[in-house]
Amino acid sequence: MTTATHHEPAAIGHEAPHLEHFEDLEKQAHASRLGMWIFLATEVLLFGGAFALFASYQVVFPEAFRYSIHHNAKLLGSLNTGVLLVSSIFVAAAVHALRGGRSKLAAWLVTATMALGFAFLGIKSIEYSRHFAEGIFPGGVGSFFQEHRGPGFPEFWTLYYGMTGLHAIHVTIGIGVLAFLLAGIVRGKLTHVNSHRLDIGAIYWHLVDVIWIFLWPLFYLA
Amino acid sequence: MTTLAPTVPSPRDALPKAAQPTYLNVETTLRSWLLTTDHKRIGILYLVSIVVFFALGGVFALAIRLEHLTPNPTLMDAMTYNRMFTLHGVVMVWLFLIPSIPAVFGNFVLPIMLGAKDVAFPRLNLASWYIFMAGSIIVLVSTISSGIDTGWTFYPPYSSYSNTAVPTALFGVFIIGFSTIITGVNFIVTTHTMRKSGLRWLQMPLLVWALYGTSIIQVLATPVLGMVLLLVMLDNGLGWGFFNPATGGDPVLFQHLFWFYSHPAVYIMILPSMGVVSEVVTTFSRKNPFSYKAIAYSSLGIAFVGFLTWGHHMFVSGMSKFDAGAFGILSMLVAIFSAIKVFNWTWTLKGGAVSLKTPLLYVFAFLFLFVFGGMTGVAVAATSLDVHWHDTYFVVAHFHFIMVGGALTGFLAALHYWFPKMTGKMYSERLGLLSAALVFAGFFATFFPQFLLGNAGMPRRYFNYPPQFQVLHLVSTSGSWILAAGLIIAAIVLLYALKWGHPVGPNPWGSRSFEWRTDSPPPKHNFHREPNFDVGTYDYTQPLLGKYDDPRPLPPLPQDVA
Amino acid sequence: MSSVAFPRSVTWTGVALIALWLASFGLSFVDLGDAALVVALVIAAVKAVLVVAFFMELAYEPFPMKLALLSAAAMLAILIALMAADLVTRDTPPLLPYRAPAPQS
Amino acid sequence: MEFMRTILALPAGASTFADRVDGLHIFVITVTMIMSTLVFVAAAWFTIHYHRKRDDQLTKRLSASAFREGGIIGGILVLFVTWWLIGYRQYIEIMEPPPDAEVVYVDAKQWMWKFAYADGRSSNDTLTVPVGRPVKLVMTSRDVIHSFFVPEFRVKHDVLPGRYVTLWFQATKPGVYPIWCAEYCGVSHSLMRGQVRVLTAAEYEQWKSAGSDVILEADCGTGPGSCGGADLAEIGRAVAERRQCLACHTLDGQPHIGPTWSRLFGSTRELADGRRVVADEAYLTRSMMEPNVDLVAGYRDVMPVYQGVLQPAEAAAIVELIRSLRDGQPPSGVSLPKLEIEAVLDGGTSP
Repeated sequence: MTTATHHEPAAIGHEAPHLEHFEDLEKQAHASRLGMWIFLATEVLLFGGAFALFASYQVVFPEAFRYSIHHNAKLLGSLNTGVLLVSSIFVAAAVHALRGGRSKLAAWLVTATMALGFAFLGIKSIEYSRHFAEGIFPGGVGSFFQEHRGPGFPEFWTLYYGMTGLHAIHVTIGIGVLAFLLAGIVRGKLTHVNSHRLDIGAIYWHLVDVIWIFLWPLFYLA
Repeated sequence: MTTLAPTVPSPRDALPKAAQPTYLNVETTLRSWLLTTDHKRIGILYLVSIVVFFALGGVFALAIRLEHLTPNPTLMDAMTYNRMFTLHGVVMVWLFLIPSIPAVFGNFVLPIMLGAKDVAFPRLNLASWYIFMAGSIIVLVSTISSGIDTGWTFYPPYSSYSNTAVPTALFGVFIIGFSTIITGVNFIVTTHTMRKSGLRWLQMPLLVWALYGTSIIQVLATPVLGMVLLLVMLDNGLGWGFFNPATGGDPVLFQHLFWFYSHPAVYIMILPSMGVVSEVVTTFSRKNPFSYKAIAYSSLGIAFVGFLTWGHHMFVSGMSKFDAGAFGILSMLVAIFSAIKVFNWTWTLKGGAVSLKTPLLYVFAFLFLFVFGGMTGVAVAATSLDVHWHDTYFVVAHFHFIMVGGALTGFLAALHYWFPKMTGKMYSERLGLLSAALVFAGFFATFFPQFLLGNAGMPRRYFNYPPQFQVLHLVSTSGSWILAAGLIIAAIVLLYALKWGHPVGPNPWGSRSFEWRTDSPPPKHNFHREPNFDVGTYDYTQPLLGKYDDPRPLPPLPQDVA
Repeated sequence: MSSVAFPRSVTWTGVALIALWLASFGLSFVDLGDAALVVALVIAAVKAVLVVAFFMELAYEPFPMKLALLSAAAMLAILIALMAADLVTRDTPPLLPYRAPAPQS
Repeated sequence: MEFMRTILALPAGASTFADRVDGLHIFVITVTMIMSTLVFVAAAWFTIHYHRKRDDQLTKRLSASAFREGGIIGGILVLFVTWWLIGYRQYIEIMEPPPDAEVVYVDAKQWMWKFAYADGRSSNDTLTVPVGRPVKLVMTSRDVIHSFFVPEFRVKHDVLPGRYVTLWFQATKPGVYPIWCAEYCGVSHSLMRGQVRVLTAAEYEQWKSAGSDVILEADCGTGPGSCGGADLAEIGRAVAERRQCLACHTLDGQPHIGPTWSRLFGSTRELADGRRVVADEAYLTRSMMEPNVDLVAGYRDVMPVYQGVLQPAEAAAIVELIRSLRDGQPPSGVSLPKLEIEAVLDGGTSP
């Protein structure tokens, strides 16, 4: 697919080209945002399946779940929530900076977002290694489950590893997407004219944050 | 509507082919096909691949039927049989039925019907085909390695422990899920943003409504399947035990999540067929649909209510009695929407100018089989009857009536209906009618006896069976060969026409639907000039203008004669 | 950064998110019993709505885009509700009064 | 009825449900046949009557009246809801066993059915029941999901591992009927067949006294009195001692760390979370396997989990013991178990 200009003459010189099957750039941006939102709806339901399973086991084993939550690394989990929230603020600011034409600021804000993303993964891995040291492994394997016999404990911790692990994969993908966009900003290919592409990446990053907003109370707080 | 002089030359003075490049001959290298972003070519790529997969699934089906010739081992051992029916299910559901009409005909005609040059995300569209092929190949590789023996439903704990290639096959299906989602996202966005300006929602062809409803289901249901398959993959591959009863896990929860996708998936298969029926019925009866709005909105109704009924697969699975009642009555609601459609299609014929061509014969088969299959579906949702029928051949017959009698017949109707548009050639009408009749008769002979088998209590997925069922199995197996013969004839007729078929004009059926207002086959960007949608898509009260209203075949072109 | 005029909505949403985060963390040390989960989830939902509406700018988008997320949320609610209904009602007392079957000859 | 059954290839009905379920069956299938034929005939009639006369023929616009459309939808809805009402009522009857049914414990595994009776016998693949009396099956699986299906009785229920489900029927005709596994369970799924032997009352008594079937074998444990001779409740008493159940539960109505087993069976229990359940076989077995799930109000969650410890047959024996105590001494609820010193003090203070 080539990015040939359409029947518009080149009068508006700095207007970014749009794909030839769209009528104009605005329609193209609208389409890509709509596509992104529908994709996000699928992400909601992907995690939704796991949330439904979590809710079901929570109904059946409230005691085991409550105990396991108290056992979980609340401080690290809460810290991670803060890290993701701040990163979301940064990337939202980056979008507005780019729209205002401040590419350099936008680049720094995206870099900060990615750094926080790495920080999140680092804290997460500390958390995992602590659980491994306590003898908690997915599938009800480990010394923890010798001390805490009974149904519910393996389910909680297997879901914990499964859901936070899948979330961590999403964080990794998000960092990759941001890195790609950052390269675009730095090389001057992504500017205020086609800033909707950064919108798309930012929206994905926010979704990863929203999912964590729900994972946090379920696995660490209540 | 202003009177317009014909602005295009009559087909009699059609230009030689070379002067009007079509999407088929604009480029002809293999590379141009494999890297195409043209929605029509992607539709063709899908068509070729899923027909191959359908043939493969059909071979499995014939082998299963042959095995049942005798109550004892006939052809294969029990393990081979179990792998065979699992693969038949997996291949037919995910490699054929789910992508069939949306990915082939949706891709081909949806943008044309909207007056667009392409779908909203053409590169993603191509990616979806590659993802689909990658997933399919992974599924088939698992077949070659050690197969899968869990049934296409993958129920744990059996699937958690099965030492066949469960994780590989699940991974393949998981990958295919992405391609389904991409197609769904693409169609929704295309319908929203790519319509020719001035084309309002209630002026769109009914197929677009059906595909829109289908896409909603694809987008909202598939991720849940993805998640649940991922969990079973972890269960089987790494022993995580999300559904492991030994640690307190509940396998019934898998069934909830699985059917939350797999029941709406039935509507992914049947809704596009319903869209095809709407198009074919109006075209061949030359009449407006009896109620456009009822058919259009019921597509959305099915898409929504389809999500509320998954529990009727679980009446005897240990689900609570309360839930059984709730799912029972919710299931009745879906049937209402289907009934609205059937009534409207039938009454569309009234007062029309009906011409019984091959696609319409397929649609008649669809009507009979779908009503029968659908009503037995309602019967199965009447909870106490399901207790007897659950997991017997009755259920097998019921869903084959829907998926083969409904979805496959719709696919064949679509294939014959749009064949002239896709290729610019016409097939032999007489042989087309013969194959359609054979498919109908063969299908009925194959699956009607299975209702009786189910009544008698024959459970599904049985390798051996008690000898009293042999007569009915014999009828069923014979029917499967008639069905196969019908399909083979249809394939030969179409392949012959591909090469030697008579060239056709833009609108051989005299349809008012928008895709017939461009050349057959269409040019690369669908229209040579701005399409004229002044006459409504179901307006048969006035003639179309120019060559688009001329159903007569084109005279042979000079180079064809030579 | 001060020279850049970010929309107020972004600034205030950021402040509100941090405040809610601290509130939720603080409340987790208070023994609320069974209400703890509900309270935590309500706070989470408020935070999610803030992010979605102002950071992801869904508040300014046309209705079809809102519909995409709303229908996903609705389907998820249906899934969880009907799945949980099964588990909650699995062992309910008999739904119909017992009637002895007709005696056999 | 018999004529329609022959046409529909339905096996003869041999339970109290069969006739009514088949009545609905015939109603539903007849309407289905008529409707699909009507649609086909209407389509064919329109095709012939409105055949296209000219190639360029045009047609008039015809549209549905909202009234007719609504009428048809309403009519079909009423029909469907009627089916559901009848069907769901029958379903509840099939799924809710009567309180006075005889109990047989079913233990499914790849690829056989094991049955354990209240009197301590057990058998593989052959279930023996009396005619004309309700029989309740308490079923569990040892490996994967199976499904207990007797076509002649029109009953079926999945048999799940890690859970106990119940199913009941009352046979109306003596005879031998096949049991099939209806849920795919592995390579020999189609060979997982059994039979129900329905005996007349006299034959059944004779069978009971003859003791010809296999007695509960190895998996009932090796403790004293666990295998042979004794009835299942007696076995249950031995198992309960061996497994330390009686350290917390009493058999005579005295309250203790756990609820007494006397008069427990069949009573309605109020749980800690406010739900109310009936203490039936499924509830009791679940309470052994996962005691913290349905905690009874007023008791602490101290009981160890017996999942994976108790064999299914042992659990069945304990449940049978609790059943045998259904008419035992009433739980007093007032007096706590008294230490000797307290008794002396009591005696000292009272006149």
